Amino acid sequence: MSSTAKKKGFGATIWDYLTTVDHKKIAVLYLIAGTLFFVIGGIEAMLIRIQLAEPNNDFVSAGLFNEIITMHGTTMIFLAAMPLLFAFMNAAVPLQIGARDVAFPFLNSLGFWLFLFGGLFLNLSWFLGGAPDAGWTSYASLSLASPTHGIDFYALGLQISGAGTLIAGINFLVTIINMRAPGMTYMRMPLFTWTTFVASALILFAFPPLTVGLFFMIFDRMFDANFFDHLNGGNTIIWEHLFWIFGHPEVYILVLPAFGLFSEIFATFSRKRLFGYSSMVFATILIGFLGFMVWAHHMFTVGLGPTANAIFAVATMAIAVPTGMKVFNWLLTIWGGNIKVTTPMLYGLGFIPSFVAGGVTGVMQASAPLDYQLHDSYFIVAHFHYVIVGGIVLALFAAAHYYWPLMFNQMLNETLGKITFVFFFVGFHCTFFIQHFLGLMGMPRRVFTYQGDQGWDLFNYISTIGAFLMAIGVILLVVNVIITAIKGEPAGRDPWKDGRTLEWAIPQPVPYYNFKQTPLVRGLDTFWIEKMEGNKEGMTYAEPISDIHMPNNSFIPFMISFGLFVAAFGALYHQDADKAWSLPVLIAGLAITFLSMIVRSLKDDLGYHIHKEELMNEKGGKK
Amino acid sequence: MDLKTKFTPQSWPAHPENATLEGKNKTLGFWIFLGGETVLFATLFATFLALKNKGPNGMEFSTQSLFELPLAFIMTMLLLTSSLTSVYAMYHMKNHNFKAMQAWIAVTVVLGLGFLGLEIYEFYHYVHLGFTFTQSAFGSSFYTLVGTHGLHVIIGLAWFILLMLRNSKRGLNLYNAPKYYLASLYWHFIDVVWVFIFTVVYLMGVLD
Amino acid sequence: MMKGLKKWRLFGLLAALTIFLSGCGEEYLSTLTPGGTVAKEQYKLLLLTSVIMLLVIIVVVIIYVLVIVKFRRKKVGENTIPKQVEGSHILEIIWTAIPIVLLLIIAVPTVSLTYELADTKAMEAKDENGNATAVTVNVTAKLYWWEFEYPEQGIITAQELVVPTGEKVYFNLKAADVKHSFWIPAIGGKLDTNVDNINTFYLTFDKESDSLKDGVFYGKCAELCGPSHALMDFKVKTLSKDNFDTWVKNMQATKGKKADKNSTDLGEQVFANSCISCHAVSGEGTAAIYPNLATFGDRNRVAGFIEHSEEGIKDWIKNSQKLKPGNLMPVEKDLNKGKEFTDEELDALAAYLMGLSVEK
Amino acid sequence: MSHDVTHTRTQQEYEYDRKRANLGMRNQVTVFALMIFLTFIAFASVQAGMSAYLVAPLILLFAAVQVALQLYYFMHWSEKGHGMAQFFMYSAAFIAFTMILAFITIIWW
Ligand code: HEA
Ligand code: HEA
Ligand SMILES: [Cu+2]
Repeated sequence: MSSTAKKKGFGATIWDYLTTVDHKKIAVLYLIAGTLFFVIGGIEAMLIRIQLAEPNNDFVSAGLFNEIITMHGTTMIFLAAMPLLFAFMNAAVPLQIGARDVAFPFLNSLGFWLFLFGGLFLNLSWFLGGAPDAGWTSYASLSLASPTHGIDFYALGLQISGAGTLIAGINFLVTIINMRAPGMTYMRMPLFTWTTFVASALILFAFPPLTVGLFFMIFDRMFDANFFDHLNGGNTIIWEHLFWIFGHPEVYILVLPAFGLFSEIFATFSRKRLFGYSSMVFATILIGFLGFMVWAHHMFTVGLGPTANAIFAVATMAIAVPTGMKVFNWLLTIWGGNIKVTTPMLYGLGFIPSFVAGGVTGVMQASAPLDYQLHDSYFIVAHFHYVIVGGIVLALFAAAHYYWPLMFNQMLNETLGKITFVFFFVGFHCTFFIQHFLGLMGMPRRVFTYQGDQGWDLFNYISTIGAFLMAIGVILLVVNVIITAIKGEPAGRDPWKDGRTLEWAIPQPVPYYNFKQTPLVRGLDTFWIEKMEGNKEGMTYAEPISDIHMPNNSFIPFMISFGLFVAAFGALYHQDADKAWSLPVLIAGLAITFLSMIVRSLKDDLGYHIHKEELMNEKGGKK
Repeated sequence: MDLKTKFTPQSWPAHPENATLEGKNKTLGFWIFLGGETVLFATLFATFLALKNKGPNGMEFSTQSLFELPLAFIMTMLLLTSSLTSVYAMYHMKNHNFKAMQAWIAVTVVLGLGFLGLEIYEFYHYVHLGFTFTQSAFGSSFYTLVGTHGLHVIIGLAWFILLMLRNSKRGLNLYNAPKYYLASLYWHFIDVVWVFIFTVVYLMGVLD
Repeated sequence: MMKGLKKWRLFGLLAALTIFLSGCGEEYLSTLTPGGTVAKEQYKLLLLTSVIMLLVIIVVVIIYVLVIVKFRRKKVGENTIPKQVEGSHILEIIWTAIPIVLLLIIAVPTVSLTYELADTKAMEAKDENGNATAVTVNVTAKLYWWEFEYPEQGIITAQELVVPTGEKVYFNLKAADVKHSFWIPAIGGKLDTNVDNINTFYLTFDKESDSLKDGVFYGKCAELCGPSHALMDFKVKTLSKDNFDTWVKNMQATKGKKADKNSTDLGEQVFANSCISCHAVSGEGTAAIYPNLATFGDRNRVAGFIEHSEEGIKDWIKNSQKLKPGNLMPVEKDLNKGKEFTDEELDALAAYLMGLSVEK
Repeated sequence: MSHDVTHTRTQQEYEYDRKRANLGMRNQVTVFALMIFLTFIAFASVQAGMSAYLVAPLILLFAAVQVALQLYYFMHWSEKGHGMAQFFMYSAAFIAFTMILAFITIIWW
C-alpha cells in the first residue's frame, strides 16, 4: 500500500477508506469485498459438492440445500464476479486512458457502498429466518410460494446492490468517453478499456429490466400486487422474460471484461501487439449487441412456440462467430510472439481451451430441440461453469497476479502462483467435465440428492474430488496474498518489463492524483511505443505541470447506502403483523438516505487544488 | 472552477452546461442515465401491454370502462405546455438572465403541480370505483406504469423547487447552470414518457 | 478420394462417439440410449453438434499446442522483439466464414426439428365415429407428484404413466401449484408445466418397458419446485397396443370401486376410515386433488422413489414428511383421529394397498 | 483539461449569438404548436370513433414524431455534440422495441 497510508494510524486509515473517492482505493475496497463474497460463495459450492458426493446423502437437508444453491449462484454472480471485475476496472481503466480521475468520483464510491450494503443485506438472510430458496433465477410461481422471508431478502438486497452496479456502469461510460487523455482516440484504447466500456453499456440496459422485475416481485410478495398471480390475471412468464432479458446480457457483462483482461495479458507476455485489434473491438461490440437478442434461449422448454424457439436458437448461435474471432485473434497474437509463461500468462493459456469447451457446449444448447434434453440438467451446470470458471474466474485470478503490482506495488509469488494454477485448473476440469455426462445421463440440476440406482454415483464422486482440488487452489492464493503482504518488496514501475499500456508507465506507488502531467498518446500501446523509442520516462506529456483539481473525500455515499440498508429491514418486516417497529425503521432508514442526499445537494463541494509547487516537490513522476 | 467569478451576459459562455469538465460529464452522464430510464419504462410498458384488462374471472374493469379522454387531454396539455415553459427557462439561462429563468421555472412547476393534482384525482377516482393496485394484474400494471411516471413528476418538481430555493440568492454560475440544464432535460424526458402513456395507455385503451 | 476418406473419418468419429456415449448411463434413464423417435432425433442432433464442436476444439487445440511449443521465450530468446503484426484480412475472413458454415449445418436441422416436434395437429384427428385416434394424456404436476388423466378413456392414474408403444402419444401439460417440468430422459426432451397455460407436445415409445431393469422408464421433474423437487420422480410403463387396451379396460372396470368401512378386511376398514377422504381407489374418473390409488399394487415405487414393498408403504405412512419434506400427506396421527396406527392396522393397510391392482 | 476556459465574447459575437438564440426560440414555439396540433388530432381521431386499425398506427406515428420533436428541439439534439446521447438513446429505443414486441407476442393470455 502507499507509503502515506502506512504512516497513518489504523483508525485514520479506516476512515480514509470509508470516505475515499479515489478510484484506486475503491478498487481495493471492491477487491476485498469481492474476495470475501467469493470465499462465501465457494464455501457454499463446497457444501453442494459434499452433499452430492454420494447418493442419499443427508449432510444438508432438502430445504437447506435449495438455500445453498440459490445463495451460491446469487453470491457468485452478483457479489463476487462482478465486484472483482469492478476492482480491476477501477484500478486500471482510468490509468489506461491517461485520466486523472474517473468522471464521477463521488458516485463511484456510492456505487461501491450500495453494492456492499446490498450484499450484506442479502447474506444476513442466513441468520434471520432463512435464505432465499428458489434458485438464483427465482422463478415466479415458486418464489411467490416460498414461505420464509428469503425471497424478500433476495429482492431487496439485489435491488440495492443493483443500483450500485448501475451507477458504477454509468461512471465508467462517462469516464471512458470524456476523460481520455489527448491522443487517446477510441481506436487506441486498450482492449480492457473497450470491454469495460461495452460491459458498462450492457449494465446500463440490462439492469433496468431486473430492477423492474424485482419491484414486481416485491410488490407481489409484500403489497398483494398481482403481476405474477395467474388467478388474478397475472403471468409468471413475465418474470422469466424479465429475468433473462437481464440475465443473458449479465453473462456477457461478466465475460467481456474477462476477455479484455486476457487480451492485455496475451499481448504483454508475447511482446506483441494484439492481433486484429480492430476486429477485436468490432467483435466486442457485436457480442454486446447480440447479447440482447437471445435471452429466450433460457426458455426453450417454456412453450413459447416453435417460431420463437427457432428465431432465438439461430440468433444465439450467431454469437459463436464474434467470439470465435476473438479466440483466433488471441491465438494469432501469441503466434510468432515471444511468450513468457508468467502466472497471469499461465492462466491465459489455461483459459483458451477451457473457454472454448464451455462456449461450444453453449452452441449445442442453442439448438432448441437438443436443449429440450439438456435444459435444467447437469449439462447446463457444466456449460456455465466452463465459461464462468474457465473464463471469468481464471481471468480474475490472472488479473489478481497481473495487476497486484499496480495496485499494491508488490509482486505475488510466482512459484506459488503457478502451483495455485495447477490445483485450480486440474480441479476445475475434474469437477465440471464429468458433469456434462451426468446431464446426458438424465441427472436434473438443483436436486438435493439422488437415488443410488441411476448410474450417477461415480461421476458425482469424481466431481466432488475436483471441487476439493479447487478449494486447495483458492486457499493457496489466499496464502500467497498473506505472504506477499507480510514480506513483499516494492515492485516498482513496469514490473513485468513488457508492459504496453499507460497504466505501466505511471510511477509506483501510483500518486493519488495519478498523472502529474497528462500524457499525450501517440498510438496504440502507447507505453510500448515510448519504450521502443528509448523514452526513459515512458510518457510524452500533453501539458506543462500545473495545478491539479481534486475531489474531496466524503462520508455521504456510505450514509446514503446505510440508510437504504436500514430501510430495507423496515420494508421487509413490515409484512409481519407482530413487528410494529418495522415502520419506524423504514422511515428512519429512508430519512438517513434522503437527508444525506439533501446535504449533498445543498452543500457545495468544489474539491481542492494541488498546487504546482507541491507537485514539483513530490517525488514520482517527472523529477 | 470557483463560485466567485461574476458573469455578464457577454462573458457567459454560449453553452454554460458544457463549459466545465464537470458540466460535460454531468450532461453526458445524465443522457446515459436517461437511456437506462428508457429501458426501464419500456419494461413497464411491455408489462402493461401484456397484462392490460387481465384480472380475476369476470372482472368488470377494462380500459374502455375506466378511462376518460377529456381528463387525459387536459393533463397532456398541462405537461406539454410545461415542457415549453422549461425551454423558455433554458433560453434565459443561456442569456444569463437569472430572474427570467427562475420565473419560467416557477411557471413550469405550477403547471407540473396541476398535472400531478389531476393524476392524483384520477387515481382517487379509480380507487373509489374499486379498481385498485391489488384488485387485478391490470390494476397492478396500470398503477405501476402511470405511478412510476407520476413519481418522476414528483422528483422533477422537487428538483426544480430545490434548485430555485437554493440558488435564489446566488444567481447563475457555472456550477449550478448544468444542474438547471439537467433538471430541464429530466422534465422533457418526463414529457416524452407521457406522450407514450397517453397514446398507448389512454388512447389505445379506449380504442379497442 | 479425399472426400471419401473424409467421409469415412467422420463416420468413424461418429461411431466411436456413439459407442463411447452409450457406455454411459442406464437404458431406462439416459438420453444417450434413446427409446423413442423424439429422443432419437435429439440424440442425432447431439451427435451432429458434438462432432462439429469436437472439430472446433481440435482446430483450436492444434494451433494452441503449436504456439506453445514454438514461441516460448526459452526458444525465441530473451531479448528478441517479435514483429508487431497488425492483423490479417484473409485470416479474418476465413475464421468468420468457416464458423458461419458450421453453424448453418447445425441451424438447418435445428429449425426443422423445432417445428416438427411442435406439430400436434394430429391430436385433434377423429375417426368416423368421432373418437380421437390418438392417445392423449393430461398431465398435471403437483407438489411433489404427477397425475395422468386419459380424457378419452375416462380414466385417471397417478405417479405411473402407462402408454402404448409404436404411436405418437400426446400430452397436455399443466401445473396445479408451482411450475414443474415433465421429462422422461430416455424418451424425449422436457416441456415445462406452467401454471398459466397448457403446453402440448408428443412423444413416442418404441420399446416395451418390461425388458428394462425395473420394468419402467424413469421420469423426472426438471424444474426446481421446492424442497422435495429431487424426489418428484415418476415412472413410465410402456405396453404394446393390445396390452394397453386391456389395461384401459381393466381401469374402466374399476368404476365405482370403493373401500368399505364395514369390510371384513381390516386393511380396507382402515383405508375407508383414514384415507378415503383424499385417495380414490377407482381408476375411473377425472382430475382430483390427491393421488389416485387404483393401481397402487402395480406400481414400481411408493411415492415415486421408495421401494415398492409393504415395508416401504409403512415407512411412508409413518414418516412421509421426513422422506419427502413439504409434501401434503398428513402425518400419521392426523390420519387416524390423533392416534398412531397399531402394527396390525398398518400391516393390514399395507396389504390392502398392495392388493389395489388392475394388472394382477 | 481541468481548466475551465471561459472567454468573453466580443460585442459582435454576443449580438450574433443573441440573435440566433432568439430565432431558435421562435423555432421552439413553432415546434410546440406542431406538438399541440398532433396531440389534438390524436385525441380527436380516437374520440371520433374511427376504425382502430386505422387510428392505432396513426397515433403511434404521431407519438413517435412528437417524441422526435422533443428530443431534437426541446432537448437540443439538433445542435452538435449530442452524438453519444443519441447513440445511447437509440440503443435504448431499440432494446425497448424488442422487449415490447416480445411481450405482446410470446406471453400467452
Ligand atoms: C460467462 C458466462 C457465460 C457465457 C460467456 C456463455 C456463453 C454462451 N452460452 Fe451460456 N449460460 C451461462 C453463462 C454463460 N454462457 C449461464 C450462467 C447459464 C445458465 C443460467 C441458469 O440457468 O442458471 C447459461 C445457459 C445457457 C443456455 C440455456 C441452457 C438451458 O438452460 O437450457 C444456452 C442456450 O442456448 C446458452 C448458450 C450460450 C452460448 C451459445 C454462448 C456463446 O456466447 C459461446 C460462444 C463461444 C464459443 C462458441 C467458443 C469459441 C468459438 C470458436 C472457437 C469459433 C468456432 C465455433 C463454432 C463454429 C461453434 N447458455
Ligand atoms: C461466478 C459464478 C460461479 C462460480 C465462480 C461458481 C463456482 C463453483 N460452483 Fe457454481 N453455480 C453458479 C455460479 C458459479 N459457480 C450458478 C449461477 C449456479 C446456479 C444456481 C442455481 O441453480 O440457482 C451454480 C450452481 C452450482 C452447482 C449446481 C447446483 C445444483 O444445481 O444443484 C454446483 C454443483 O456442483 C456448483 C459447483 C461449483 C463449484 C464447485 C465451484 C468452484 O469453482 C468454487 C471454487 C471456490 C472455492 C472452492 C472456494 C474455496 C474457499 C474455501 C474452501 C475457504 C477457504 C477459506 C479461507 C481461505 C478463509 N455450482
Ligand atoms: Cu444466455
